Amino acid sequence: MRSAVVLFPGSNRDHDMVKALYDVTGFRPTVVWHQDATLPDVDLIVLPGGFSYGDYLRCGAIAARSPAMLDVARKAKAGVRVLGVCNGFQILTEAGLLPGALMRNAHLRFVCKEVKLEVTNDDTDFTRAYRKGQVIRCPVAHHDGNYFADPETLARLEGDGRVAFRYAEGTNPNGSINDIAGILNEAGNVLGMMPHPENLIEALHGGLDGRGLFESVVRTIAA
Amino acid sequence: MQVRVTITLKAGVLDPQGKAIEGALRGLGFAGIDGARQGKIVDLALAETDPARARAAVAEMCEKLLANTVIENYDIDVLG
Amino acid sequence: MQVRVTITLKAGVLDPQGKAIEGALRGLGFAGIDGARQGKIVDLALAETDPARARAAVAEMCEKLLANTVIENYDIDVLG
Amino acid sequence: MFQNDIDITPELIARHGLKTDEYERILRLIGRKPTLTELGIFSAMWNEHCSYKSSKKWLKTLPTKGDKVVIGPGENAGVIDIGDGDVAVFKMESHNHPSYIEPYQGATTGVGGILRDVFTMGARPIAAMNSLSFGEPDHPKTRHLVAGVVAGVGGYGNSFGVPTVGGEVRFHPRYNGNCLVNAFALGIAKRDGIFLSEAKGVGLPVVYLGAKTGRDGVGGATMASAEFDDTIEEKRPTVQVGDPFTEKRLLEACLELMQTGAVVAIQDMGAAGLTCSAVEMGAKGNLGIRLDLDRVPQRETDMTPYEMMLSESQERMLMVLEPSREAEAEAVFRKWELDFAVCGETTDDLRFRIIWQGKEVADLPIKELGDEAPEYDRPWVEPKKAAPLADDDIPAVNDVGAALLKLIGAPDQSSRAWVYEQYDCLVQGNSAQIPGGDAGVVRVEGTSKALAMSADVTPRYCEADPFEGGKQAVAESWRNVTAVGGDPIALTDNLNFGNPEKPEAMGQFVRALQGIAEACRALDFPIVSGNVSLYNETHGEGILPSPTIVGVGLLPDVTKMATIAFKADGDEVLLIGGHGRHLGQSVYLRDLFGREDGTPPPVDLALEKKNGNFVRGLIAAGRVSTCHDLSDGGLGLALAEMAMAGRRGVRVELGDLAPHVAVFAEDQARYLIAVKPDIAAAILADAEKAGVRAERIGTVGGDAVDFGAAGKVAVADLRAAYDGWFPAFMGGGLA
Ligand SMILES: Nc1ncnc2c1ncn2[C@@H]1O[C@H](COP(=O)(O)OP(=O)(O)O)[C@@H](O)[C@H]1O
Ligand SMILES: [Mg+2]
Repeated sequence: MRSAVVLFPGSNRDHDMVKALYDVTGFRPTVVWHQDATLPDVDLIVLPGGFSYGDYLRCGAIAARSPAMLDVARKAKAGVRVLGVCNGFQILTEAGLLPGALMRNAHLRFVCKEVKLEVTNDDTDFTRAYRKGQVIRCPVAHHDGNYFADPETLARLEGDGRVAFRYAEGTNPNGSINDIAGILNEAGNVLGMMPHPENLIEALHGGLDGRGLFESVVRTIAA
Repeated sequence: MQVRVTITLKAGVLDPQGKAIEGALRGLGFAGIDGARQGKIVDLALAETDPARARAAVAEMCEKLLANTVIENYDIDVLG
Repeated sequence: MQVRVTITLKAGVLDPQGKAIEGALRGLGFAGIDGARQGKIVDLALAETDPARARAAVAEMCEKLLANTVIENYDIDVLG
Repeated sequence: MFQNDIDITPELIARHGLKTDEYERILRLIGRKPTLTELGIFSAMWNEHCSYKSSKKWLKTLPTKGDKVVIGPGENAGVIDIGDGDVAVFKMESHNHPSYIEPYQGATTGVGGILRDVFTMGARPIAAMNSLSFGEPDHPKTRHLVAGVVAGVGGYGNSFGVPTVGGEVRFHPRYNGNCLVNAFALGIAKRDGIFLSEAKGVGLPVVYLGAKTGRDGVGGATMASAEFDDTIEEKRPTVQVGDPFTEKRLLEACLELMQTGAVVAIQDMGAAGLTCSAVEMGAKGNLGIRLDLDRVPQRETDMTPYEMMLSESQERMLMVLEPSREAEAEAVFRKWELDFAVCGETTDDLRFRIIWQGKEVADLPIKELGDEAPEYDRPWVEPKKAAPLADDDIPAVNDVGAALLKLIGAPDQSSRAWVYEQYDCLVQGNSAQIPGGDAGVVRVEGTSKALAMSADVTPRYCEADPFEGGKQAVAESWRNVTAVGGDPIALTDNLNFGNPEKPEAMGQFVRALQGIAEACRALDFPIVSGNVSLYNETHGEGILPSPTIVGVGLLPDVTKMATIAFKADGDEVLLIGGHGRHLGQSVYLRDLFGREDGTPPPVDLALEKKNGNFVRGLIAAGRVSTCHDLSDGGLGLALAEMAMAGRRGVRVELGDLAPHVAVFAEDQARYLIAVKPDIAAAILADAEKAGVRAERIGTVGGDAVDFGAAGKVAVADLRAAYDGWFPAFMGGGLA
């Protein structure tokens, strides 16, 4: 599976993501500088975590207007799979590729800890290696992960099964509405999520629960 | 030309910071607070000297970057 | 009574956020920007109906919580 | 208008923190009156922070050499060999005073400074730690400081993208007027890829990189100069603001440029930025430096040369480049959207010359600025030592379970999760052990080896006996590194003390340092870098002597790492080092009886070494994967922490020992391990052969820490008390 990771000034989990993709897929992803106006043709584009542009103005706002993101939007429309994790999720909402917004955590503090995620929908390109209802472990590390959408948007997300992951067992770390941890676009080829599956993929991390996400995409592409 | 952009959250949009400020003020013993909402300002120094053109340029900046119009409103004050 | 507090960085205090905004606007092709500084606002709804008393209460809130007076200035507008 | 040739009055000299005899020394050195800019330069170079004038004499006595030491103290950070051509680069630094004034920005700039020290040497930072000391919880300022400092430490490290893998937090009334914020960073480089500040070659470009210069932190000194014009308000000393976004780009740009071979020398701008960094580069390389200030990127208008030379604006670097490589270097920095300006050159005249608006505003002998700084042998007296406790002066408790519950929920022993959950401890994907255990452990990427690190000091021990306290701080960090399976290699220190002009405080410094040195020698644990913070005193009251130590060690195989969690019911719990009896200065006396008296536990360094080496051998052999050292709160606290981490209880047999003594004594050189029952006997036999005291004291299982007749406490209750204190203390508010 060919993949690309877009690098913005201030990205800092690009490295983790590259490692995870290589580890799970066996192919080293291409790293694309945010000023590049064209991305290579790949099966998966990833917007990694971090603090693009220092999280200044609004998280993800400045990165969302970079040249590379115009091409990401074009390719997403053409059906290429796009994954945004943490800051990547924020960038996707700022770019209008996903609805809603990520607000400051309810307790206003940065939070880094392990949470539980319920796989709400296992019939997506990003989750088919899991089972619906399965509860997985996954770390979070963010300051602005409090997902918000207006009632109509929310109803649509829920009604269409576009909530991919939910914080489970009382572990919602940020006050996110409906315990939402990750959502899909209407076509199902763009996923944004706050937790970091790339940080739970090898024995050193103390668990492998994050691998399923990448394996799902591999399986989808292969099919 | 100095221009001030004031960006506020739309009504109905969750405002964790406003809520926390409200709670903290209560915690400090301030009574009679019926609500707090936070927002931001961006003060711009522009080479433009015509107020109308300055306003138009800033409106475009707001639409393109400064405000997230899904959740935010903006106001532009040309301060001169 | 509605009161708006406007909090700005003191002159000379580094404003990384303002700098990033300025850079981003330039990157989007806006010319003639000589500087950007950011600040915040807090809109308070108070039960108090006397403007002078409202202002005094909010000044105390600013000193105690809302502004970091080591690096920030604040302005209070009683909007009525 | 700025006047450089102003009359240098005694008052002005005093405002620059220079003593009369120090000023006379300046006159002798340069053979004339200094200009105002020159006076500022001298004040920056000769203050305590830069010149170490009170501490140098004693720092020279520290052991700094060892097989694995590649670079010891004197560079931006220390460097140790970790095999396979890799080196680890680390240091700790304080930002105490700025954090007390403005906790968030003080802490961010502290973290930023230490990260810069590490990557200036060509190392990519892979771990950070912090040691924080605050006033008593009830003091009106404490909550505000905790909230701001913790958010600041996190705010910078998280954005920069370095995992914060450990640290310490303590409360004590003696920090009411002076909090301590000590930040540590560690990076990895190739042994042949280390960069130094020593400039080489005449006529080479001196390049300014990073953020622009403002009036940040020009401090009291600016006030002194500001009275010469009427813009005092505008020139008020401003707080330094950290910008991790710029620092992250600076890191990437510097490392990228270093790869190209264009960099001759590099020095970050820390305290007294441009002054210290330029003098250092020139003096080390036996070269002069000429700076043209009009080419320095400036953030504010009308800056004077005085202000530019003293500015402490953050996220800035100075480099000497290969002359033909300027364009290449500039392209790298432009790509990362950073300022880049050739602002000077190296010369062969050993002078430090500053040009501003075409005029020379300073012309000083460069080597003398550093080498001829005053050095003091401050008078000191043997500090008062606490008297030993009489045996009959130690109160007992009926129920050690209830006592343990109280201790685990006390400010200093309760969980620090409220703090470290605000730190990204996972970024980079190599964290093998995150906060909550004995040491932070980070894998060296691409290998199976890992680095272990732990920050420690017990200031109340240092107060009661600075010499033993100094030893103890080193021993505890050595023990914590050992307890995860690490081979301790070297350490960095941050020596936080009161006013060195007071013989009593100076005596604490001297004796603590002697204790540290003795422990380093005995444990083969050299010091490769460090920092001194003196004058931590308010209204005549100094802080507790607080020499923070961060020990660093190597785990050859990270898969063998030990953790504190009990892992299976039925495992046997062995106590290495024997039962203790020392309760002087214990948290037992402090938190249950409000007493801070007695002598601290003596540190037998030979015993530390013997017991530690034995434990490490067991871990390395794969025989033990559950281990915890004993420190504050002794056996009881260690058992409680192991039980909570493993979510299972333990039954302990104390025999006919006095329970409160056995459970809470703080004797040193001890560990708890838990092992499979079928190997317990063999391990005990090996211990006997090695001359190590070891005994079986209990079995893992149940849902309580159960001392039999002496009392018991449910793990769930411990957990609630442990987790409860910090969040309750901080409340939900913004503080
Ligand atoms: N400021 C901090 N930052 C990160 N981790 C911390 C901090 N303070 C304490 N911790 C973590 O909490 C745990 C308990 O700390 P402490 O009781 O000082 O450990 P020890 O007794 O082993 O030295 C350790 O894992 C430590 O790393
Ligand atoms: Mg320990």
